[in-house]
Amino acid sequence: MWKFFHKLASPPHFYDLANKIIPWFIVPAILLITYGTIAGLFFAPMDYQQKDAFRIIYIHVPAAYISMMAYMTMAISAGIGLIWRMKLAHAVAAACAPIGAWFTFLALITGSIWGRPMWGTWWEWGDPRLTSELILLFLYFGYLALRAAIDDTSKADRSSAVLALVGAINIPIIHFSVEWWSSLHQGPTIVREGGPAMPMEMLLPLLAMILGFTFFFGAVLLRRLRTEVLYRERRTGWVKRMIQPAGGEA
Amino acid sequence: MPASLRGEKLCLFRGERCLFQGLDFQVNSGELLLVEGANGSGKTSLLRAIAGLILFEDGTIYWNDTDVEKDRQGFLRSMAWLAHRVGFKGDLSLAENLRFEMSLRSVDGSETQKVLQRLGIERLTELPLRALSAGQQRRSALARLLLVKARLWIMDEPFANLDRAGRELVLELISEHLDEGGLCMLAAHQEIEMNNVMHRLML
Amino acid sequence: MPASLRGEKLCLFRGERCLFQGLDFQVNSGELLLVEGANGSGKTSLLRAIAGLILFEDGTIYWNDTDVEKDRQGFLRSMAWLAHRVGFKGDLSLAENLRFEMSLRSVDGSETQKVLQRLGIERLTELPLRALSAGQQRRSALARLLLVKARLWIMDEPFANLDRAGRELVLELISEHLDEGGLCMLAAHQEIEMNNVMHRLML
Amino acid sequence: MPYSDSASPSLGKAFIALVRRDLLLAWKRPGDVLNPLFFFAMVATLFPLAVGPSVEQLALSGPGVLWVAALLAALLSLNSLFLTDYEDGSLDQLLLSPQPVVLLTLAKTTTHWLISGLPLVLVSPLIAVTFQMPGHAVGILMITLLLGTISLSLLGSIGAALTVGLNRGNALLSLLILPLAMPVLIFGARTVSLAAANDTVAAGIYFLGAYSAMAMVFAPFAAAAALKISNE
Amino acid sequence: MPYSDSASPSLGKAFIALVRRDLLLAWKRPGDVLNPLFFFAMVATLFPLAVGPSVEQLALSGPGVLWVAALLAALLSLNSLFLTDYEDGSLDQLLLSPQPVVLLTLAKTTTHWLISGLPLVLVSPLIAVTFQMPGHAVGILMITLLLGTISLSLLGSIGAALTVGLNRGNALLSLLILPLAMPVLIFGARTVSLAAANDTVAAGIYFLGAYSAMAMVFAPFAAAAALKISNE
Amino acid sequence: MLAVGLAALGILVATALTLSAFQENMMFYVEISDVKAGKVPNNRNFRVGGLVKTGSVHREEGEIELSFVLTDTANELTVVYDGVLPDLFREGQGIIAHGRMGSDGNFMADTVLAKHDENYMPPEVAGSLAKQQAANSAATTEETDPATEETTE
Ligand code: HEM
Ligand SMILES: Nc1ncnc2c1ncn2[C@@H]1O[C@H](COP(=O)(O)OP(=O)(O)OP(=O)(O)O)[C@@H](O)[C@H]1O
Ligand SMILES: Nc1ncnc2c1ncn2[C@@H]1O[C@H](COP(=O)(O)OP(=O)(O)OP(=O)(O)O)[C@@H](O)[C@H]1O
Ligand SMILES: [Mg+2]
Ligand SMILES: [Mg+2]
Repeated sequence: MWKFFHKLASPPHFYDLANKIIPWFIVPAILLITYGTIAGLFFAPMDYQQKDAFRIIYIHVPAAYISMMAYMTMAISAGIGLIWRMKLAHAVAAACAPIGAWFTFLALITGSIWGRPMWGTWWEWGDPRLTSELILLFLYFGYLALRAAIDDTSKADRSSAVLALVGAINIPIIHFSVEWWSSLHQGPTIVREGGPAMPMEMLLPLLAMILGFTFFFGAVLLRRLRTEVLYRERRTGWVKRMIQPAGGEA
Repeated sequence: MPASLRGEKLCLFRGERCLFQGLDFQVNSGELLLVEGANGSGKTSLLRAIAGLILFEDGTIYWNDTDVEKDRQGFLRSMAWLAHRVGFKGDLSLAENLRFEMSLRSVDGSETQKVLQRLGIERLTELPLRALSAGQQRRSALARLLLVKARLWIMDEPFANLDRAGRELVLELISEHLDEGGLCMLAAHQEIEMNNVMHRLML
Repeated sequence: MPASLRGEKLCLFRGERCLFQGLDFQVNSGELLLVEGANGSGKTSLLRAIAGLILFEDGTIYWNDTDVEKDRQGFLRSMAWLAHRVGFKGDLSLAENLRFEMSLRSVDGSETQKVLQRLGIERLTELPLRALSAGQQRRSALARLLLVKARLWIMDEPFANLDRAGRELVLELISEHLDEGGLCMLAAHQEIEMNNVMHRLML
Repeated sequence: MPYSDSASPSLGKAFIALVRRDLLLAWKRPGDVLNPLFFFAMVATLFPLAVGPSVEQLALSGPGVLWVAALLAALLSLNSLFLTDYEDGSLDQLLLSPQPVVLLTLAKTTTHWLISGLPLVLVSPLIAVTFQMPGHAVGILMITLLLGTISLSLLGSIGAALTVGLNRGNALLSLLILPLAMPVLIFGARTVSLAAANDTVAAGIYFLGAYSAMAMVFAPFAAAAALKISNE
Repeated sequence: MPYSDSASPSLGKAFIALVRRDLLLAWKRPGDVLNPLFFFAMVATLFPLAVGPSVEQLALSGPGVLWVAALLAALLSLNSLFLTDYEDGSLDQLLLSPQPVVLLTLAKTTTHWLISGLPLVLVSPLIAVTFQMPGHAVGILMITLLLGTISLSLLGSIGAALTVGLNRGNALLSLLILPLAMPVLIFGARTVSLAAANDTVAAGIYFLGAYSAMAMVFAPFAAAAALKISNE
Repeated sequence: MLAVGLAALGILVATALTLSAFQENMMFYVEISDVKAGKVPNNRNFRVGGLVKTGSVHREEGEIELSFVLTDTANELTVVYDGVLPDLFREGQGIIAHGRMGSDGNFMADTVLAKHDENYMPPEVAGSLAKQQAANSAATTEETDPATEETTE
């Protein structure tokens, strides 16, 4: 078991492995997202109140969910990297941040676009869900800025790991804020006591989109990770050998 | 009770460059290890890594045959550090700086006066440290080294900025420290002449 | 055209203390003035005051027999300064730092490569300066001194942190500079042996 | 040969020594204490100037403005928390002293609060008056600032430890800390507004208390870890 | 013996060299450019958070808040104007170069504005939108910020020169600069408010223009004098 | 050991304080029952939330000002508003209103935001459900959750 992890964490091995598994993420992602989009946009019935405006749910909810999952992935791998000094884990954390930031941005934008017709406002300063999601975006920014500010990769890894862990406290707050404080943003629809408050024709495409986004996230993460690993190992033998064609040494 | 500092299979990177690999060394009570090497060979980096301020890529440091990672606190209790930068607050006087160092380490300061006299800075205790000249500041750093009463001295270029009398004084102090069973690890560009056991580590 | 630097009736205070009073000195083309003195005797202060970074309490500095206060710009054009701190940006590479210095002074950089090779730092031009070791940084400072092509060199402890080869190189460079009619004012704790004319100023 | 390694150094003594040293330093440079105060006062006067002199609006936005000013003043003074120690090499010496690093960060944070947070709390009533804040709200303002500045100093110590040696001034530090400081700001300002409107304030104060208790537990450790990394 | 003292060094070349070097430094540390921007954005979000969620109130205080945020962002980035040069000894070298010191301060101020002022101007429309500022007022906001940040950089250079080496972080610097910066703030914010209310704005813009012209004439000299004294 | 103890104590205090915070009234958000009981901030804006009572929306001829009754099923509050309503504003719908108490005991709103609950369903289902609900509203006072009922069908 331990040996397996050790091998997994060895950069050249991981680099190859990632290449092999990426298709296993891309294909389901494409399938699920295609199904989710078509079924969500055309076949799901419209909502009794919101009419067709509700269909933005098929982007908003998956994006919001990934924005949080990406942060958790980042914080957990940062923690692993810090404690067990595992470079690959740090690379994972580093690769997560920009993706997470983009999904957070997407969740904020779609939520805001949705809020205009629904609530009657783009943005509500007093709402804890909205505010804590905005804080999430700022946490990503802080993480990225800190990394950019430190030249030495190993130092950047460990410093930013501390920050990622500290910021993790925000995640449960985002999730539970709607239950703790009654405010504008709605409560949970999918995972709630008494089952999802949504008929199957609406729910299935949504679940497909969530899963599809997750696979998509995995694929992008692996891609970024490959570049990240390559960059970090740029001075090592295996990368040089790989970049130079065999016997190409002058 | 004799003590020893040993490094095994040390490997250190700075940036992309490997400074050394598979480096071994050992110092015992009463011995001096002189770290030598041209500019940029990695002396400062080695000393900082031994003290734990930067991380070795690989290898282990043993203090009295225990891995220092296991008991860093204990190792730090036995170590005193003298580096390029003096590490005193420029706004405080020498007396205030030393008083702080001693309470930080729970060392009693009964010998302060004697030590300062020996170093020739007993008249400067009330000036803010920032006002002291380069050499006077290095002498102040030596005062801390003496007062802390650690068994292991790690010194990076202790002779820099000192006048001739100062350099001789440092040699004398090291020699006395070794005679009492202390250990010393020293990086310098000067030639050193002493009657104690001296090993050389060429980087 | 021979040049000269002369100080007359110099008096300098630091804090409350008078470092020296009624001090006179003179250096001419081809001569070295070695400023000596124990730690804290005022060498650094003297050099900074001559360069104009701090003010003399009294006295006048003449460059080619004109009071430097009258034409500081002209004096600065003829002077190069090397001090404890390197004065380069740690984030920029050596090459970038030197390029800046040369355009600041409108000096052409055709000799850069030669100078860097002589100083043994030609391979470090692309690293950020912060990553260089203490000795490598001092060599970089020497590179500026050489490239600026000033007639008067003011150097505060140029040997500090340099290895043996580095120290000898500095002596060689100074000697060549003097042979070409340059002037040098140098504060150091080392003994210096050179074939050129050397005066001593004991503080 | 009485080497000091036999004696186990006292934690309390070391803590007090560090607090004393930093207070002494502050005493020698009274600017460190006075500047945040002046800054606080200035920001609090800038707003009325920039927003315009309507009394009603002043009273309405007073708590928010005061709190933002306090937050900024606290942030501004954070930059130098570990910076001077880093630059003059005394951070090396502190990290190499036989004391747990978390003790050192805690001591430095305590001093920071004593020097910058506490005076802010004490001077806030004076500034509140210029915003026409009612008397009992001023009391609440002080309580919230007391709890809030504790959190801010603690959170700030993490940011300061992360950015020491990066030479970025305050901007990066603020960027890292503001997201975490936002809840403090929101609850602080809201609570004071509520108090000004004779409303219940207990929830806000409990929350601020909880936040600073949490920060007290975790921040020194995070700051210690960050400090060791940054000093490399 | 081609000593360089025979050739008279070119002023323009030196100016450009210094600007280029500082831009290069900023390029190597993009944070120096980005951080004030983020800070600007953050302060602009803090106010709505702290003051409360009323839309009307936001629109009213928008210009003022934006201007205060811009002022603070500009102030924060000022601290490092001469500080890094002072600390690594390159200020000694600059002062000892055969160039008039005022040329150097002017070059450094120019770079400071290019790095911190200009991006602020360019990004301000984005933030204005969150405050629901009408379109034509956004244009005026940009013009006033353009003129205002020039004054702020110039005034700030004096403060930065005076405080370099005092190790006080930003607090003292802000304290010195704020009184001089207040007119800029007041006129800037008022002009934008007037624009938002469809009122005439010419007077404010003339004033800001005059102020920056004045600053351009005097500030570099004052900064140069201050710099020489601070570096002693 | 000491450190662990102190940390545990800190966490305990934090938890206790958080719990107490949740016992207290939500900030800036006032229950209708509290409004009725007179526990409202007198000269400050605050928010109330509730359902728009069916049949209560009322607009005078030729005026933009309208009024409606906000209910939490037990208490009621009259809200007066003269701004733009969100698309989703309709009777039976949850809303949040910003504003302050008027001297006449009515709530003078300056913003009305629609609050959507967590239920999503097709219009047909909602229609039939509404009919069904109207039919047995006399029998049961408890609100049925239309969505769960729909999915269990
Ligand atoms: C800028 C505005 C908005 C932001 C920042 C935002 C943010 C979020 C976040 C972070 C989540 C994930 C929560 C979790 O997984 O624990 C979420 C979920 C959700 N949001 Fe939004 N949201 C916004 C606007 C809206 C609007 C206008 C609606 C429509 C009424 C909406 C409907 C939903 C739904 C249905 C979910 C899924 C709830 C579930 O977990 O079942 N959001 N939102
Ligand atoms: N600001 C000041 N206030 C008071 N005294 C000062 C100040 N600056 C320097 N001094 C004193 O002036 C004296 C000369 O200092 P200086 O740095 O010139 O000595 P130095 O000859 O260069 O010594 P070293 O060989 O150690 O470098 C010292 O004794 C120092 O204590
Ligand atoms: N952060 C870094 N990135 C890249 N290279 C570095 C870094 N830090 C140090 N180095 C390199 O590591 C080498 C060793 O530096 P170190 O300071 O240990 O040398 P040293 O032996 O103490 O030299 P000196 O005698 O000049 O003090 C140098 O060549 C330096 O360029
Ligand atoms: Mg070294
Ligand atoms: Mg000196």
